Amino acid sequence: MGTYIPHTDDEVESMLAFLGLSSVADLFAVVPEALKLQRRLELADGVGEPDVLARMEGFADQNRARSDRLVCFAGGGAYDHEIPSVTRALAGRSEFVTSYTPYQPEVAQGVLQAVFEYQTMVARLAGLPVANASLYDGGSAAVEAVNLGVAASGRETVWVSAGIHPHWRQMLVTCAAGTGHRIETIPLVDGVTRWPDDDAHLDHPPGVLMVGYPNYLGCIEDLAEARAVCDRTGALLVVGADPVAAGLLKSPGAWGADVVVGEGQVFGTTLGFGGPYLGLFACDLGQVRRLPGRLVGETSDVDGRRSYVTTLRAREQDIRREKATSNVCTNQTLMAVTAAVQLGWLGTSGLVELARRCAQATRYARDALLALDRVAAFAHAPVLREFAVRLPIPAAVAVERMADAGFLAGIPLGEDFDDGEHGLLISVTERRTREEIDAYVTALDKAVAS
Amino acid sequence: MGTYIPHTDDEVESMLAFLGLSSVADLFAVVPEALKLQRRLELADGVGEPDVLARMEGFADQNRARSDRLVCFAGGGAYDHEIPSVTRALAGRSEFVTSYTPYQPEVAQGVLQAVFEYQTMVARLAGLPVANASLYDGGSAAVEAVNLGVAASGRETVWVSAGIHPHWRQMLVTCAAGTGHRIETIPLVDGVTRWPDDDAHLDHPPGVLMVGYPNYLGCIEDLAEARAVCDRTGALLVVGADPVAAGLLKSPGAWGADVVVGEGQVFGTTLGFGGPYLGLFACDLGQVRRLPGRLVGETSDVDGRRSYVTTLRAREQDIRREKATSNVCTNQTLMAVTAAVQLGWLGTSGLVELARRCAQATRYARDALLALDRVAAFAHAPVLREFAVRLPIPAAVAVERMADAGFLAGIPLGEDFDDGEHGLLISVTERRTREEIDAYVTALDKAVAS
Amino acid sequence: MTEPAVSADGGAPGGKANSAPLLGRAAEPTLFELSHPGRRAWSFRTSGIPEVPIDQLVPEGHRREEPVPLAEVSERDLVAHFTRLSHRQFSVDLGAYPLGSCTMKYNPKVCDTVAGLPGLAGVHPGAPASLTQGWLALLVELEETLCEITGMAAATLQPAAGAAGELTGLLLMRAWHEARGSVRHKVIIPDSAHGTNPASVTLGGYEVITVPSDDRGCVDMEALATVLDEDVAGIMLTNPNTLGLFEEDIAAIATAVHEVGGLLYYDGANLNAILGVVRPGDMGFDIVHMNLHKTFATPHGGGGPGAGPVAVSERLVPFLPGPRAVRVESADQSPVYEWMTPPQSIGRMHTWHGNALVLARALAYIVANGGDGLRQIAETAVLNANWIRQRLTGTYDVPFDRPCMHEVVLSVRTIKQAHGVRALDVAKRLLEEGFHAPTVYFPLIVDEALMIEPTETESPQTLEALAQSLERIAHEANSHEEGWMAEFPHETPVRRVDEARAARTLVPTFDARG
Amino acid sequence: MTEPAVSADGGAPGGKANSAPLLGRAAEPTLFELSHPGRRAWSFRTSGIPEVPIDQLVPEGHRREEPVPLAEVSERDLVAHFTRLSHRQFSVDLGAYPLGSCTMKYNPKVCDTVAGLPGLAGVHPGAPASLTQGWLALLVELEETLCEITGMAAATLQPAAGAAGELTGLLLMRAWHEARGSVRHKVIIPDSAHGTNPASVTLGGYEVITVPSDDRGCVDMEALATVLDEDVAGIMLTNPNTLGLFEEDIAAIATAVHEVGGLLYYDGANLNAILGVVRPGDMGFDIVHMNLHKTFATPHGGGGPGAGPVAVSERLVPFLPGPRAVRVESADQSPVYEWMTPPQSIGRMHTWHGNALVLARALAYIVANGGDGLRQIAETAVLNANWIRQRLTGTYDVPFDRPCMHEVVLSVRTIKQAHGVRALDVAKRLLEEGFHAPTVYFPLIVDEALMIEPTETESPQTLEALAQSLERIAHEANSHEEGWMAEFPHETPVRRVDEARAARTLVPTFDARG
Ligand SMILES: Cc1ncc(COP(=O)(O)O)c(C=O)c1O
Ligand SMILES: Cc1ncc(COP(=O)(O)O)c(C=O)c1O
Repeated sequence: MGTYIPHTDDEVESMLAFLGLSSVADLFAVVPEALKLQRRLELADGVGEPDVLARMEGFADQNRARSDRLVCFAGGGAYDHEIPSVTRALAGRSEFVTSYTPYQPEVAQGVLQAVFEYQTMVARLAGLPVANASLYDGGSAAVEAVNLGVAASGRETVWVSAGIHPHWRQMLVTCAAGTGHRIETIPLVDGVTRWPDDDAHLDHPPGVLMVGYPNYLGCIEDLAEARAVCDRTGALLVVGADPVAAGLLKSPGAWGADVVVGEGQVFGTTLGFGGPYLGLFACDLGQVRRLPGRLVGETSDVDGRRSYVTTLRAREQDIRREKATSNVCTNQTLMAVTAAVQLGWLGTSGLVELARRCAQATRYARDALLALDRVAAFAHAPVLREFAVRLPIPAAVAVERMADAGFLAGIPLGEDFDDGEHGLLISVTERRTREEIDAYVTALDKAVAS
Repeated sequence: MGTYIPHTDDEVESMLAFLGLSSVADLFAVVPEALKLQRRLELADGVGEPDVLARMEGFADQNRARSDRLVCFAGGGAYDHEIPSVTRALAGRSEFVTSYTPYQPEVAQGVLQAVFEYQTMVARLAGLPVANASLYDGGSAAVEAVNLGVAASGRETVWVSAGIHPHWRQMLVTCAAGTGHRIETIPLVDGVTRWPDDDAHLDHPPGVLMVGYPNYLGCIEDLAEARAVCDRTGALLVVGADPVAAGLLKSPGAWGADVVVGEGQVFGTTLGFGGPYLGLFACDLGQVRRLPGRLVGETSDVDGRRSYVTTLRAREQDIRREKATSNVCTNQTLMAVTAAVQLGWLGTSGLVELARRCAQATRYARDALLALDRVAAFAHAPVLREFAVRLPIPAAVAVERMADAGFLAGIPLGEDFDDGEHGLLISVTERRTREEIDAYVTALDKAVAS
Repeated sequence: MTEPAVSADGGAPGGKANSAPLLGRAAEPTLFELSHPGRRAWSFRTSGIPEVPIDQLVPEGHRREEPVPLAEVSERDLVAHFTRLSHRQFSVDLGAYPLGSCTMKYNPKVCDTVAGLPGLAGVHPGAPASLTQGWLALLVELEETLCEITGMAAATLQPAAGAAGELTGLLLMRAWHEARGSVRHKVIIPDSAHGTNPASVTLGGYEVITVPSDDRGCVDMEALATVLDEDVAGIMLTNPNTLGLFEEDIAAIATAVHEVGGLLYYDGANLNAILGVVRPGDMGFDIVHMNLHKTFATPHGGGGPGAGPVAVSERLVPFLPGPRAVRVESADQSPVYEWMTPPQSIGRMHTWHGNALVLARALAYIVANGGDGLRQIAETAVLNANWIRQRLTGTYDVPFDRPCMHEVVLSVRTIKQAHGVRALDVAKRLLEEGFHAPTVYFPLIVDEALMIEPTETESPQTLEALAQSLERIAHEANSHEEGWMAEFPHETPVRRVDEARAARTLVPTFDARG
Repeated sequence: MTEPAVSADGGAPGGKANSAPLLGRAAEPTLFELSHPGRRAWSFRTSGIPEVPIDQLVPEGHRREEPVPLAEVSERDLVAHFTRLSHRQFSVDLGAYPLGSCTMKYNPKVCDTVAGLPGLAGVHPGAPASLTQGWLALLVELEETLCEITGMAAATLQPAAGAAGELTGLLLMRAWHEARGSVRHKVIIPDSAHGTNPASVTLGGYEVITVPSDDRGCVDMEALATVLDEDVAGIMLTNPNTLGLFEEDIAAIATAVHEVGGLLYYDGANLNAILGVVRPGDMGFDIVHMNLHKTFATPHGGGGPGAGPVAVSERLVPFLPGPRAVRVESADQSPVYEWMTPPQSIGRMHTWHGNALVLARALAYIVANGGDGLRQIAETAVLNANWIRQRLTGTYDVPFDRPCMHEVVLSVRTIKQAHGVRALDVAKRLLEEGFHAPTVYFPLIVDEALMIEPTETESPQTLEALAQSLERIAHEANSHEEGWMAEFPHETPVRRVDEARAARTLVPTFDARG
């Protein structure tokens, strides 16, 4: 069995003696006998590390969709981007991995400074002045953004573009059951949001607008229009941004976004079956006291040395309790540190190059696919590193067939989209080569033939 | 291309300007033009990390004998022992990996103390009072032991048991071309060394005896007899010991060994196609000034704090130059640190358990194999975690066939041993399960059938 | 050459190891100060893809004119920077971290290996169940295991941390009541509760009703009775509570809450104390969240990631978030796994399936320990905490002088009254002794609280060293003039930091520096 | 309970983080002091093998009575111990390490990934060529690459480090002479040579003949002429030499040595300076060793492992150690690799095939850089060294005032004469500035030598910081009373250590402690 308890039997005995107890069971004398579990847990006996690994490798082996077995063309909010050895090595340092929230800044400058640098980089990507120390994932960041937006606007109606990730939209609805927010979905037309153009006399004018940039279908939305709707209605503009797109596209902040949220997995975190990921959250200074999650600020120590510390704690639940703006405590700091390392590795030119390569590869793949007889465009708006196609067969069937050809073909759009059953969302990152794309196109052509 | 040079073009230019040079080529003005390479190196252009990895993975993929593809029953000086995650994690810490020889002890206490602990543990395993900070591998340790023994005894004749690893013996002979030592091989009889019993009137009495414990065939040699020969002839006794055997067998030091050498790969170092490995070296205090390689000693700093430093430097080549007892400079410190971690992980009881499990597995496999009609014992002396069998077909052929069945069957004894062509050396470590052994026995039975 | 700019902290910027703490305690420059235009570390795969001009790629108007300014550093400087930062950070791997309520136990390295397995880490979450059977099987096994441990019927693995679990639980509570046509507005929590509890209650759309603790540190049963009515949706408790004390009246509480039609929510932050000994389900709880990052040793990562699965009793199963991985039987009887969304599901609490790699770590940890091993964890955690309690009784105040569970809350009140030394001072002083500080000023109901959770992975020798340090500190408090202790720490990478200034003059990014 | 023993350094032994340098500078106990009987960290695979009684396993008499006493610690304490030790260790990853002759450049992390690939790291060295084609192909490609870089015909990859390469080269020299029936006794080396050269010459069975350097720091051609005769087996040179200077007369030296029938041996420790610029083979060398751990960025590992392949010209190929991996053509023309031992092979220099994973790292590094990248390495390394030389001229003595190659040797002589500050003091003072010290007192022919090798991976900013620190130190030497500098370092994990005591009272193991 596992050997993580250091105590020898002798030691346990002398400790019990020190406590005046005669057995370990006595430690639980305060627990009413009737409640105690009168049997052993029905779990297998513990095993040593090699057996543990064998068990876990057994699970791993049953996953056909491993990126070392299927070439990944799936995106939809989780992307197969390059993770260099250096990111793994640095973010994996045990000082970062095995510490906790920097409650004692004197011995936590490592994590604090890394998060401060992360905040700076996320703010710059968003084009906004402040970013927090992370949220759970893109979806939870979206939920927090809506909570902030409703609080700031004082209006409970939220207009969410249908181009927002369907899972995020589900989370918004789920959480709205508690907050009472009114989530209204605004439909897409040919891949981009068609905002209501007559919103002058609404019963429930929106407090928040949320739009993707690019959106779930990969399409680049017109943020100027969204901003105009906000200006008209007095809503806050929340942009769900793909942070990789910032390599080529104007920042959401430049378009007038009030809050920017996003999925930070793209910066150095493995696909990992969906988690742990990284919720990005940036906003305007005016909203900083409503900012969910932790925030690191610069200050100095008693000797005047530059130091970092978590700040504006008064927002947090350990101080404000029921009046807190958010209940987030443990967040995704390690992924934030990972993103700081990865963004340091990319640097100014690398982010541009990353986005450019994604866009080139996507363009190449999209052109080739749309040249096939049996494949049609799902939408026509410009895209960056992701696009949807319409297949002559159900997309789920195509995915199964493509797996046999060695590809994870993409994400079926499914019921969240009109005619989604035949829609396949395809992402082409900078890791895909021409050879892989050519082979993919040939395979898909064959897969949809029958 | 690789991006490990930080300099931008601008920086190079301003640095050149500072030096009063107009081009990088000017830096090499001192190199006679006629000698300069007048072309580019005929090497491929540099590539980025993902391409590097793809290239190297291409090589890796062509190795059928990977331990993740073939179940390993091969030993012969390199063993498939458990390497826990903790050993990899700790020995892989970059402070250990990217530092050099602790020339500045004030900032090298980490490596120095780890090596001090390593020396302590190796000395205890050997049953001798002092061990060095590592040599290249078992074979180089054997060479150094002979050099020390000849210097100490003043006699150039070395009796080497034929049970010493054949590669070590080749190295002894190779290096003897320089030192002029006379290497004489003493044959085995049924697996153990038959020392000359009439050595009273030799022309060249031996200065050194070297014997394996257990020896290459896995057999446990009678060290009392070897010691007796040494006592009679005045030779030093050098034991090439399998350090794992120390879990069950008396230490060589207890048998009167003057020098103990061994291969330390077994303590946490991967098979790695034979390197980097770890040469273990321990000796008596009387020989410490002839000790090859580095030695760490405890001392104190100016404030009286316990400290460690490389000591008795006067033995080393940077001080003694041509009078040095050895030329070893860079050694295998990282593997020594690895061994310290691994031995810390094993601890007193783990080493016993490791040896015991090896011995049990070996016994089980050997009994099953010898029960086969077509497999015979190669030697009958008692063994620990390795033994040789005689097959009805060439062992090399059996190894090829067994690979198709999913096993690395062992090491053919080959020409180094009488009738070695049909001899197969099989090692069964604690990592082998009953299932694997049973399958191996069945497969071998089949493989040797035709 | 042009002299490189001199950094804010003096000295030339660049790869100088001026922050390796073994070499002095100068500050580490930010990555932005190490940056030099044109430098880079990145490299990508050679793709061979024919390229189109950039203006055909990105629609005019959307294209940004200037790249986002990030740091520009070499791989070498990147490595040096973050390695030096790591040397300015305390961690479990460096020493004991008795941070109460956080269960900073040792995290076995084998779990890092598990989280890095290509067959787990390299799987896209949007791949269909048919291609991810291994992951679904793993999730099902973990769910079943957690149910056995908590005594519940089923669980969702989606919540990414404890607080997310709390909200999930409250939404389940709401959905359950609503499905029964019952509209309720209040949730009860004790005054000793963790701050996430009231915050979650609010987000769940309920009003927080606080019940006081009695003089034994447990829920005041009389006060509870006065707030219990048909408008109470439920009660949130952690047991042992945040004082490290077992709520002995839990059965009575359960009966009382159930009688008014309310549900019992178990905050599992303290589950480490009772593994295999007593189960929330058997105590009468209906909803249980677990902090896998605490109890099941997945490292805290400097503040996360965690994982906060929520297990529920039979009647709440139909409301669980979806999709859930479930085992179904295939034609040939070997198990097949599918995604299933419960009929009355509250919806979705995570973009994907939860913090999957954290879940895998937790399962590996449970597999390693086995059932009996888990019980031994609880036993040893409780033993360690009681040993510390007993050992320090007399040295510090013990507000509730009875056997504790896995953690103990001490108080510095007497020392403060006599010498002006506060819990904060003790914490800072302890940092310099080589330990992380305990949790201070929590739970709120104890004055000058020091909340010590040794965990089961600290040896008796470590406890002894910790006790000696805390004794030394108490002795120092009694033997030095006021203010002496407030000067600590001296030797840490930075000394006491000005938190007030940080809040007053907010500098949340490098760009906001004055 | 019994009070745990108090450790030698005071305080209770155990997991106390009393040595995390960010928390003070107390010593870290040894693993033996952390040990407690009965504790353990190990676990093995469940094998299911039926067992026989121990006395049937091990012959009586051979069986040991007491287990070897090792440390007995928990995994948790093991981790804490070695993590804390790592915090007491400077490294390239923490900062600049301008240790002359050692080429402490940045080691790309991708090479760590390469060395950990299961398909390379998990291969048994005794597996036949048919099952290890990938490894053989890798070795052949590396050999060919190294030959192109050095201008040689073939190479052995067996030697595990530079010194092993030297001995290999000398044995090759000997074999070659012997094969021609020529018995020679002497090998010439310059007085500036590294200590391994004379030691290797002796082990090769030759007498060392030292030639002095002239006033330009190069081999004194006249002195060389006087020692050259038919008894000279060869000469060992490094070029650039250990002063960082290029031996401009190398062609003349080669001619002279070859004329008496001797061979030229190239000590490749300084190959980093000339990659792609000039090749040892083209300079007339017959035998070349390389230090892959220096030039090709495989990390030094606290003192190793390294790799010291030896490349030779055509006429020496038949003598190379064996077996060597070679490419042969198969029936279907795809390459096949085999082991081949050269006909007149000197034998074997490594138990297996050399430090294979180090070789793989080096190849990965070469592939990353490519041919032009290697040349750029040399150019930048030389640029950096000359910049430092120029910058510090006037501050320190520059014994040989001419352009240097990849490293520069300065001297503290003038400062020492004026203020009693030695090279050692400068080195120790620099440690506290956050840099590793340069090599001191080598080469032996320079008084109070400071040998600085910045390497190409240090940025101009880092060089500037290093230069400023060295200037500050020179200034301090001039402005403080004698002895002030000798007090440094103050802030390192330990201060100056008593080396004399270590040698006088030898304590080479924990058991030898008094
Ligand atoms: C008692 C208690 N409840 C809830 C939580 C919240 O858990 P998490 O931080 O995982 O969100 C914590 C964590 O600190 C806790 O200690
Ligand atoms: C000039 C020179 N020659 C030879 C060597 C010996 O190389 P190694 O340490 O790899 O044995 C060194 C290494 O320090 C060196 O600097």
